[in-house]
Amino acid sequence: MYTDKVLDHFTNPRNVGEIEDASGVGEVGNMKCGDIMKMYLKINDSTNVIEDVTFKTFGCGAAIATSSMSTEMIKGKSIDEALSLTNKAIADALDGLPPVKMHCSVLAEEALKAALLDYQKKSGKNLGLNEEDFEDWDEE
Amino acid sequence: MRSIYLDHAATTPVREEVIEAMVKVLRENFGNPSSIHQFGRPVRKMMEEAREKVAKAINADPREIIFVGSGTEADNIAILGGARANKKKGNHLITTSVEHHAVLDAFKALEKEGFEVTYLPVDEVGRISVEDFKNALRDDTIFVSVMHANNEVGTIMPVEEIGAICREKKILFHTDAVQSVGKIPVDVTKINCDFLALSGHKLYGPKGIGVLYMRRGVRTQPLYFGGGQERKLRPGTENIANIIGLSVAIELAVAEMEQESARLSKLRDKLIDGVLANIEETRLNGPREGRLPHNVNVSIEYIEGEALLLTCDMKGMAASSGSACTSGSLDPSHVLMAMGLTHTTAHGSLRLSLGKSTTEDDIDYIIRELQPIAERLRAMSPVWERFQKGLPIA
Amino acid sequence: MRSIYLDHAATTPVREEVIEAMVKVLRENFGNPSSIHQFGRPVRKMMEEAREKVAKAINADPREIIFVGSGTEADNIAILGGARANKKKGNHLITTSVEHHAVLDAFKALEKEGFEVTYLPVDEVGRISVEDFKNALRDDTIFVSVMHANNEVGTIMPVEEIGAICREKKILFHTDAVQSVGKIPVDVTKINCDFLALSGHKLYGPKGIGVLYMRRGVRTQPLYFGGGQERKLRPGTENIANIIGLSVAIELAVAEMEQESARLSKLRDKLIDGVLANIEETRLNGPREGRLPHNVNVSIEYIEGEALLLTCDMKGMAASSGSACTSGSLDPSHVLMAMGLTHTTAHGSLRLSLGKSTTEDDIDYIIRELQPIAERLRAMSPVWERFQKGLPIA
Ligand SMILES: Cc1ncc(COP(=O)(O)O)c(C=O)c1O
Ligand SMILES: Cc1ncc(COP(=O)(O)O)c(C=O)c1O
Ligand code: FES
Ligand code: FES
Repeated sequence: MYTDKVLDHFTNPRNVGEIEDASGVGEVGNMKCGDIMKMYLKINDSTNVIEDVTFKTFGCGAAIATSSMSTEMIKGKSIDEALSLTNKAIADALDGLPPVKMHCSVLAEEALKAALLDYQKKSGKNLGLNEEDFEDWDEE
Repeated sequence: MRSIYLDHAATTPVREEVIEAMVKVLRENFGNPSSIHQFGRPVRKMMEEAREKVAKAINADPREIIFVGSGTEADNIAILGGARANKKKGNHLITTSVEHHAVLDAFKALEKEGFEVTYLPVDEVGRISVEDFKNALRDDTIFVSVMHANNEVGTIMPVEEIGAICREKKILFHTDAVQSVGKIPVDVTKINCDFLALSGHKLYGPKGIGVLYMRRGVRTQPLYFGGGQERKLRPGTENIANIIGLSVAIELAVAEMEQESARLSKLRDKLIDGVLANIEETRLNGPREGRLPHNVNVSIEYIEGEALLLTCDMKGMAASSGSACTSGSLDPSHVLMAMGLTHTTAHGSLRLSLGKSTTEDDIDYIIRELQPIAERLRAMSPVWERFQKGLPIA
Repeated sequence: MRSIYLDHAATTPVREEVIEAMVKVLRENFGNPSSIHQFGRPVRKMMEEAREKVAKAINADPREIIFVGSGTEADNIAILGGARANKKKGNHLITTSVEHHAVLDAFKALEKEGFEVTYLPVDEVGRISVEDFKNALRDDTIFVSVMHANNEVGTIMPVEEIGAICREKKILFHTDAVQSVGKIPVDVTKINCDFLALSGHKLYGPKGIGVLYMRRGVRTQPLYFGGGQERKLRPGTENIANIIGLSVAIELAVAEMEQESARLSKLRDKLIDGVLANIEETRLNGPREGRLPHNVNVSIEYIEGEALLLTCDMKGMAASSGSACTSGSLDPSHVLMAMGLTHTTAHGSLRLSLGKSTTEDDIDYIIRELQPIAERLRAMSPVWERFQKGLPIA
C-alpha cells in the first residue's frame, strides 16, 4: 500500500514540533475528516528564506509522511519556492501515494500556504496570497 | 521481531485440522455432488454429513442449513430474500444502526425498493433496548434483523427477547451471528430466529464459505439463479472443500468454546485494565459485561487510528481501527458514531481482537508497548497540543 | 476395477500444483486483504498478482477482473446486473435456447421483472445462426448473452461475429466461457465482449471460485451488498486460497492448451467413431467440426439415460446424461430438445467428457464396454422391442 519512502517518513518523521517564535503558523483540516495539520515557519525577513519549519499532524500514515516530506522540501528554500510546492510534488517525492490517499497530501500543501498567509499578515509583505482562496480550497 | 495477531474479529488463521480435511477433499473427493456416479455419490454423502455437523453446532435441523459463499451472502439472502418474498404482508422493516455493512447495505437497498426501515439507536455501549424495539414495531412490520454480537465493540445484543417478540407477532427475525458462533452459545431454538448467518473464516475455518440457517417453513427467495443446488437458494457447483472445512471448524469451535472463552475473557479484561491504567485519556468502547470474550476496543484520544495501526504493526502488533482513514471513506465507524462518540474519539479507536494464539505474555507486551506509541503520536498531534493547552477541540 | 472419470465437463480434479498453492495460502497467508497490517498486506499483493495472471489468460486488463464465488455468480452479475443497470436504455434482451441454467434462469427472472427476452433457436448441431441473431435485434435491444461453447454437446458458438455486431450497435454482450477457457483460445478483445464468465472447477482449479470479466467503462450492479470488496460487485471477505488456486490453474491450462487440446481432439474423434461404429442406432449429438476438444455426446437410442449411467458406472466409467431422470425434473435436457431431438433420443443421451487423465487405453475400453451395456439395456427395453418390430414409437 505505502512506498518505502512513505513508511520511512511515517516512522521517522522529520521536523516534528513547534517553533516558539514562529514567523507564521498555519492549521488546516478538520476533526470530522480525521485530519488536522499545523505548520510552523521561521522566515528570515531580509532574505525571505525559510530557515526553520516544523509540523504537527493528526492523521493517517500518508498525512504524517507528506507533512514530514513537505518540511524537508521547503527547509532552506525561499518563500517563492515554497509557494510553488504542490501536493503532487510532495507525493512524487514520496514515490507516490495510493489514489485514496492523495487528499492527505493536499493537507500539507494547504498547511504550508496557510502558514505563509499568516506570515503575510504578520509581516505586512505581499506574497500574493489571498484569504478567500483558502475559504473554498478544495481537495483536488 | 515479535508478531502478534490481534485481528481475529477480521479473520482467523485456518486451523490445521481444517486444512487437513480440506486437502483430503481437494485430493480425493473432487467429484460434483450432483453426479450420480462413483465420483459424485461419496461427495454428496460428505456434504450431508457436514450439514449435520453444522446443524448440531447451532441446534438446528440439517434441512435448515444452506451452504453459501460467505457471511455476507447469508445475510443478504436472509434480508433481501426474506423481505422481498414477504412484501405482500407489509412494508416495514427493523434493524439496528450498528449492524455490519452486509446487513446495513442490504437494508439500504431495500429502502430504495420502497421498503420503510427503522434503524434502532444504541446506547453508549452499543446495545439496543428492547423497549425501543417494541416502540418501533408496527402493524406492517414484516422483517427484523438484529446482530447477535457486534464486530467492532463486541456488544452482545438481547436477541432472545427480540426473537420471542417476533415469534409471537409472526414477524420474520434474522440474526447475524458471524461474530458470535464459537465464542458464545448460539442456539437457534433459544434465539427463536427464522434466519441466522455465520461465516467460516471467523472461526478458524476457510474464507469464502458461509451458512444460512433458515427455519423450516420459512420462505425467502434467491439472489441469483442457476442449478438447483442448496434448494435453489444458492445455485452453482458446491464448494465441497470449504463446506467440509467449515464443518470441521465449527464442530471444534463449539466443543472448545467454554474453555477457550473463559481463557480469552480473562486476557481481555487484563488488556482492557492495563491499557486504561497505562495510557491517560483513554476510554473503553463497548460494555464491560455482555461483551464478546475476545474483543477489546479502546479509544486513545487525540491520535488517528491508521497512524496508530501502522505504528503498532511496526512493533509486531496487528490490530484494526474504526478510523475513517483506514477505510478510505471519510466518516469514522458508523458503530462508534451511533454510540455517541465524537469524531476525535472515534478516530482514535483501536480494536484488539484476541484468539487461540494469544498468550498472557502477548497481553503484557501490548500493555507495555502501547504506551510509548501513544506518547510518540501524541507528541506530533496538534489535537493533543490543543487538549493540553486547554483549547477547544473542534 | 477400472475407474475412468469421463465427466470433466461437470467438474475436474484439482491439479496438484493448485492444491499446493492453496495449502500454502491456507497455512501462511490467512490475513484479510483489507487489513493494512503485516498479515493483510502480503495477501492483498498476492491477490493482485493472481488478478494479473487471470487477466493475461484471457487477454484482459487486471482492472477488468472481478473474483466471484462461482461461474453461476459471474453469469448472474453480468446478466441481472447488466440488464437492470441499463433498463432505461431499452427493454429487450437476447440469448440462446441452449444456455446453461445459470444464464437461462437469470433471463427467466428478468422476464418476470418486465424485460422481453428472445431465445435464439439452434440448428441440429446446437449452433445459433448469425442471421437469426441479426433478425432478432431491435432498437431497444440492450443486452445479449451467447455462450462461447455448450456444456452438453460442446458446440462452439459464433461469438466473435455476435460480439462485433453488438459492439457496433453499442449493445452489451456477455459470453459464458465456463466451458471454453483452457480448451480453446479465449481472447476478450477478439470476442469483443463486455462481460465474460469463467469458473475454477472446470479447469482443474477449485470449486467455489469464478471470474467475471467486465470491460472497462461498462456498468452493472451487484446482486447483494456489504463491504467494498471487488469494486462492490462481490462484497464479502475474499476467498484468497481459491483465488490463488484459480490463478495457478488458469495459467497452466492456457499454457498447456494447444498440446492438450490436440491430444484430446484425437481421442474424442476416436471415441465418437468407435461408438457409432460399434453400437447400432446411435447418433452423435453436436457437430463434428467446431466442437470442444473434450466433448463426446451420443444418443444410444431406446435406452434411458440414468440406467445407462448407472450401468456404465458399475463398469468403472463415470459419465453424465441429458436424461430427465438424472436431474429429477421430468423433461429431458433443454439443449437436446432445442436441437430437435425426440424425447426418446434425448433420453438415451450420454455425455463422455475427456480430460487430462484420459488415455487412449481408456478410449479403447469404453468403446469395448459400451456395446454390451447398450445391448443389455435394450434387451429389457420395450421401446427397443417396438423399434425392432417396426411398431411406431410414441
Ligand atoms: C456453461 C456453464 N455455465 C455456467 C456453469 C456454472 O458454473 P459453476 O458451477 O461454477 O457455478 C457451468 C457449470 O456448471 C457451465 O457448464
Ligand atoms: C458481523 C459480521 N457480519 C458479516 C460479516 C461478513 O462475513 P464475510 O466476510 O464472510 O462475508 C462479518 C465479517 O466480515 C461480520 O463481522
Ligand atoms: S488523513 Fe485521513 S485519510 Fe489520510
Ligand atoms: S423413470 Fe425414474 S425418473 Fe424417469
